[in-house]
Amino acid sequence: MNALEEKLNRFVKYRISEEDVRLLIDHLKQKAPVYAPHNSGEASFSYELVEKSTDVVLQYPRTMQPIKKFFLPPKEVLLNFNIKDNTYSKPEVPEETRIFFGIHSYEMASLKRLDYSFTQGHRESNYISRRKYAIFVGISYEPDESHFSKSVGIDVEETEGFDLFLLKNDTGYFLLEITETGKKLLDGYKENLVPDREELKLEPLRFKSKIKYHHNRLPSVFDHVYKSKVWEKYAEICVGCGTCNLLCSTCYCFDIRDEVELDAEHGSRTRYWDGCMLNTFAEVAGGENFRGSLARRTRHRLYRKFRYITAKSEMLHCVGCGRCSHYCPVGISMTDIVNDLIADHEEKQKREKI
Amino acid sequence: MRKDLNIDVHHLTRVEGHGNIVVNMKNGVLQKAELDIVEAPRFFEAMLKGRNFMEVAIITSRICGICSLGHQIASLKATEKALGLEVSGQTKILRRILTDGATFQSNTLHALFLAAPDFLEVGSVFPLVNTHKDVVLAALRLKRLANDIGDVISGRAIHPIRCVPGGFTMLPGEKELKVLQERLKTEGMTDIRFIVDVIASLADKIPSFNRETEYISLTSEEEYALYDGVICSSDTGTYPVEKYLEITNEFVVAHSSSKHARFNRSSYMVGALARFNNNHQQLHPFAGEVAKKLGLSAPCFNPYMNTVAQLVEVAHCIENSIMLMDRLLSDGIRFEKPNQTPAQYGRGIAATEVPRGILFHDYTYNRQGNIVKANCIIPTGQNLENIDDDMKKLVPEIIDESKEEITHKLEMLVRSYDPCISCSVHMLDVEFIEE
Amino acid sequence: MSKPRIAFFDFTSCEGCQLNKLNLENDLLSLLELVDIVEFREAMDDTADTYDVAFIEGSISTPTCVKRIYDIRRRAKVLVSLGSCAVLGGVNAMKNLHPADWVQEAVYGEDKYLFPSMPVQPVSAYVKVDYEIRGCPMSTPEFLHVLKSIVLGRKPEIFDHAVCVECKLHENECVLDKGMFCLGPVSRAGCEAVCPENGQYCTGCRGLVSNANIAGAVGMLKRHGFSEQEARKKLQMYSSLNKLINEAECRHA
Amino acid sequence: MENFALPTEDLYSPEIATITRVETLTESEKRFEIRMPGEKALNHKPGQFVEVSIFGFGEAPISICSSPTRGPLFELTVRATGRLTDKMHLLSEGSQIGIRGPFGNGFDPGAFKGKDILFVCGGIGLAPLKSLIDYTLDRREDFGRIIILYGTRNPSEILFPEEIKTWQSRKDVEFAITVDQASEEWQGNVGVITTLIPGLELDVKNTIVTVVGPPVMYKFVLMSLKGKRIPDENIYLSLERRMKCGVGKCGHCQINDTYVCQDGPVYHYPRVKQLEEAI
Ligand SMILES: Cc1cc2nc3c(=O)[nH]c(=O)nc-3n(C[C@H](O)[C@H](O)[C@H](O)COP(=O)(O)OP(=O)(O)OC[C@H]3O[C@@H](n4cnc5c(N)ncnc54)[C@H](O)[C@@H]3O)c2cc1C
Ligand code: SF4
Ligand code: SF4
Ligand code: SF4
Repeated sequence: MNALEEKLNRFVKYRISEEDVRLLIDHLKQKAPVYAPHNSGEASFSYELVEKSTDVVLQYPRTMQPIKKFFLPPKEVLLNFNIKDNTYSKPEVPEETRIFFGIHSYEMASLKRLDYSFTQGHRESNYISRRKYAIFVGISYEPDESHFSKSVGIDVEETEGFDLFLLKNDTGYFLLEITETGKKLLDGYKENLVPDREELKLEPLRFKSKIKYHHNRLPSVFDHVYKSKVWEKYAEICVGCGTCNLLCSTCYCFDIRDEVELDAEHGSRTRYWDGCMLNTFAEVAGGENFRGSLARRTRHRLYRKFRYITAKSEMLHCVGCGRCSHYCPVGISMTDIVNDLIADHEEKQKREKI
Repeated sequence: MRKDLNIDVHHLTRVEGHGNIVVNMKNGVLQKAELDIVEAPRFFEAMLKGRNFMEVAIITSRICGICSLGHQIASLKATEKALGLEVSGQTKILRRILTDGATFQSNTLHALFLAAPDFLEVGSVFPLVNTHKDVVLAALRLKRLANDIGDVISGRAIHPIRCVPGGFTMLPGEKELKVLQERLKTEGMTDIRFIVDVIASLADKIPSFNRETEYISLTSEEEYALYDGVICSSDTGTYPVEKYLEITNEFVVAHSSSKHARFNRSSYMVGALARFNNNHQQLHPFAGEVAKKLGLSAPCFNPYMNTVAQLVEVAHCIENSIMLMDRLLSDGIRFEKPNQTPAQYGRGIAATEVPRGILFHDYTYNRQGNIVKANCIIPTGQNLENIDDDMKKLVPEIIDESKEEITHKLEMLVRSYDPCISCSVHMLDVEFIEE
Repeated sequence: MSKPRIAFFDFTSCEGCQLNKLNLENDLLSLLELVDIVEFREAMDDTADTYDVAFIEGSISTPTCVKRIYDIRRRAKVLVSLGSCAVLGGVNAMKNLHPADWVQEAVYGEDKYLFPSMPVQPVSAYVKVDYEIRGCPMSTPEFLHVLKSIVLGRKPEIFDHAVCVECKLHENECVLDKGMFCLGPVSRAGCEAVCPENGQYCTGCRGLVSNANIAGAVGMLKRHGFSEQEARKKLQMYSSLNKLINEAECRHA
Repeated sequence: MENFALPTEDLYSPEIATITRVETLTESEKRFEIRMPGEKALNHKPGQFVEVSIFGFGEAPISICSSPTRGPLFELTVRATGRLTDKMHLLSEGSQIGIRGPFGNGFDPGAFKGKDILFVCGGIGLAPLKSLIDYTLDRREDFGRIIILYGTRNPSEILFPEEIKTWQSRKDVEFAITVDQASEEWQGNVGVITTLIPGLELDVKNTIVTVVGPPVMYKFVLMSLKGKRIPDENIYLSLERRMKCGVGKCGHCQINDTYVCQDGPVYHYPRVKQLEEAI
């Protein structure tokens, strides 16, 4: 039994069918609003408030916007103000229990990174209020071409952060009780269920390792590739659309703008997601821009994922969700860049040896 | 009797695009009475050359913001004919509703915002905000409602987004459609009733002037033809759409950057009045009542009554779209991917009624699905010769009125045609040499 | 403070932007509280001598247009170009891609000399433009935003990022996922990504973002199965005056 | 697991402060004296900044140009360059503005005790440094020589004429000023600020140098200082980046792994040398 299996086997678990999973959603809905993945187009998924449990999609590759949208909304009014009399009010951020259902492990890991960003230094009340009473029900998934969370150290079955976890098996799911909160949530649901005592065996690794080095070694690679030619290579094809930033599960940069109503008196100060890949993001007074070129912007983006915050938080800030790669209109893949950097680094080392 | 008269209205207001009215009478002889089209030509053929069939409707929509839906519909129908793309019944119903919506919105805009100030003797709708607030508000609500039909079904009323060859990129939700239908039934019907009463009380402001001419529009056995049909002349009967060139006979005149047209007589008229004269039996009952109330009966030879015919059509379009929405909702809206795999390449000709009259698009595609030949004949162009003929008859009839009064009546005359000048100078008529 | 006197002028265009203002039904009355409309040929008879703000729609394409635009600039304190025709030359400018004579003759045949025409240019090619509102048609929220900013006496924010940004903020299904192509990644935002939101690809009606990687954009379209020539044609629908589109070298396979 | 129960901060809510005095310094710069609600002291350090906001016009970081040693009111010097700053120039005594902060690290004058201090100020860079200059002058006995070099583009852009007069007249302050382009009546130095450095007699080991100015200035000043053999450890710079939050979240002011609003705006030069994107 490997370490992960050992950990999973410590949780109380129940064998349930897909039908039961829907019933579970209905059960949870009585306790609090439930948010879960839904179809949102021909080939897209998004987290939405559950109206009917049958609308919930249980197996999906990834949603378009990451779960950060619930804690750091794409557009958020920070203040409502009155220009004439210089007063303002801060919209109440409700501190309510919300259940997030059918969440993948990398997504939970990304929240851990955002938690770090919004509680280190200044502890932002807006984020924390939204985050405080959130409950999470995880689900395992089948990795696709773009996923690489295993390569950054996150297993499909990683349960950290979840209160309950649904592990897919050949007949349906194992429902795992992870926390006390999770256990309590099941009150009134599991009455007829008997804990399953059989030893849990995970299927052999479904993840291809997509990054050449172990994830622990990545930050040190970044100590040597700042001047690499790889940045130019990708800058040639990158079009700077910012999709990779906006959809990244751990990116959290934002812009704040004042908007005024037609009476030219009332208005609001609103924040929007922003991204360091965008042309004017790092512009400074006088129009100078220290990260004007796409090569520098790309480099900054990757250093933010693998080096900068990582050094302080001791977590890679890329969780391998694959959104940046999947949605990149020119098909730039995060793992390709990282592997190219590794190759470049190795070559340099070789040359230095000779 | 006045012997000399010189009128030169530079950049006529409250019409779409730039036109001047020029009247010149010397020693009792009318030398000139014409509408000069001074709008800059835009050369859409150069824009279409070699363009792929997926882009053509996007470009031709930009011929005119007011008629953008009409241009898209004509363009899509021509493309679909040329490439053998079948569209579903659902698509056709949705397009019919859009056509109703566009006619509803454009007729409302013209009748209530551009022409109505003439009846109330003010220079624009803005002063009416203070003097006739309830009327303005009702008119605004109607226009918003009409635009909402476009927004809900095609994503945007001006330069619609969702209409593509073979169908729609996205469909309205049933809920949205129900809400819209409900608003048409309540808000829409109430406001149009109220507006009709107001306009009826102003009926005596409409100049009495008659000149019988040839009226050309689409006609269809199934319905009051807007979306589709065959060509109908009040003089000579019906013709298939493919024969349009024999009807329009375009020619260039020096005073207009838009081409003129004529068929059986020296000129013909298209637009709401032509449609009314040719197809009035097929109006929905409420529209028929409106016509009666506003004193419009077929055949009507007074071009000033075109504005009234537009209001009658507003009533008709509201009723018709409610009915079509019923059909959609009872069948349920099904997701369909637009059919965009060409079955053939070649020529396709289509006609549709836009608010200002009959519109033709005619394309020929090569095997890459790119345009090699395009022609597009616009209603205002077809009306221009008729407007000139009207002026020539009208001026001598009112020659003893004051110059201001004559000018005003001429302006009102041109305006009542609701000319769409930017449209008219964007015609395409060209054969490309294949590369 | 007295109400700013604003005026609207139209040049070579489809007048869709003008019409879009008349489509402000719900806000029209509040707008009239905020400003005085002193000239708007499409909707009213009045004219004025001077304007606090002149909004210009349409591109400049005849000698008469040039005279008019100089005249308007002289009388306007602030001049705003409105819509793609005015800001970029718009679809009209595609005609510049062909020899002028061919174009004239193609439409009017031997009567071509009756109607002089010049290469299509944006308003800024002739006069100083204070602010630009892009879009085909311009978006009414953005128009209102600029107008409110001017009333308040502040510069309006003008966005210079890709349509993808707004598309992602709205969590629209990416049309690339449906097997379509899209110019959103290199086109300027401000439209709230309406086209992708309605299942249609972005045609780049607001022009390209500044500093755009055009070679990369050509490569992106090639990745979606278009030839290099076709790719440049797609980028030129609204940005035909952008010389870089033909010049940028694409090394993408 | 993060403890979400700990106290949190309303990071984006400004306090509404009052402008108590406005002084026009140049054509594009004005000085504002500000009173916080309840005449609360700001408790800032020299070199720190506040986020100033006017509703409808946005927010911007502005350095505090007065010293904390001078009572609860504080001063800002603002150049009109855009949305917020243009509007600010239209305000008068009694007008209200929003203030968040103070933010940033600021200087640690305690660490400079007993040292000579050389101030190199370019243009509006004098504003943030004035806070530290005033501080050192108010605790004059704690420091060695005080040398102020100030460069502006032309004489009409000289800030703080009153203060400059005082500095020029004080025996215990060495003050030099230069302009890039002289006017008719200008009799002083002409040339960029680096021309003032070579002539200085300095006890290089014991001299702290603080540099603030426009981005282009830094490279040249640092070269001159190197020419003087000033050790890198003795040099401090204040950097400027656009900011949206001021509290280390929005990402706009990031320079490599540092945030100007948290780890700056004052940077120790050895650190700056490790930051490729800094200057
Ligand atoms: C730590 C710190 C301290 C500072 N201290 C002071 C001080 O003491 N006094 C002072 O006057 N200033 C100071 N500044 C600078 C000040 O914050 C900026 O000038 C500020 O951004 C002005 O804001 P604004 O809203 O007036 O200008 P904005 O409207 O934001 O415009 C500022 C300038 O940038 C241009 N610009 C704005 N947005 C864009 C864009 N998207 N693309 C291209 N160009 C754009 C504008 O045209 C204008 O020239 C300081 C900055 C920092 C970081
Ligand atoms: S999504 Fe791709 S093209 Fe867009 S900025 Fe990111 S890497 Fe560049
Ligand atoms: S960098 Fe890419 S793969 Fe990593 S977390 Fe962000 S979006 Fe996901
Ligand atoms: S649909 Fe177009 S604009 Fe939207 S994200 Fe995809 S590529 Fe970008």
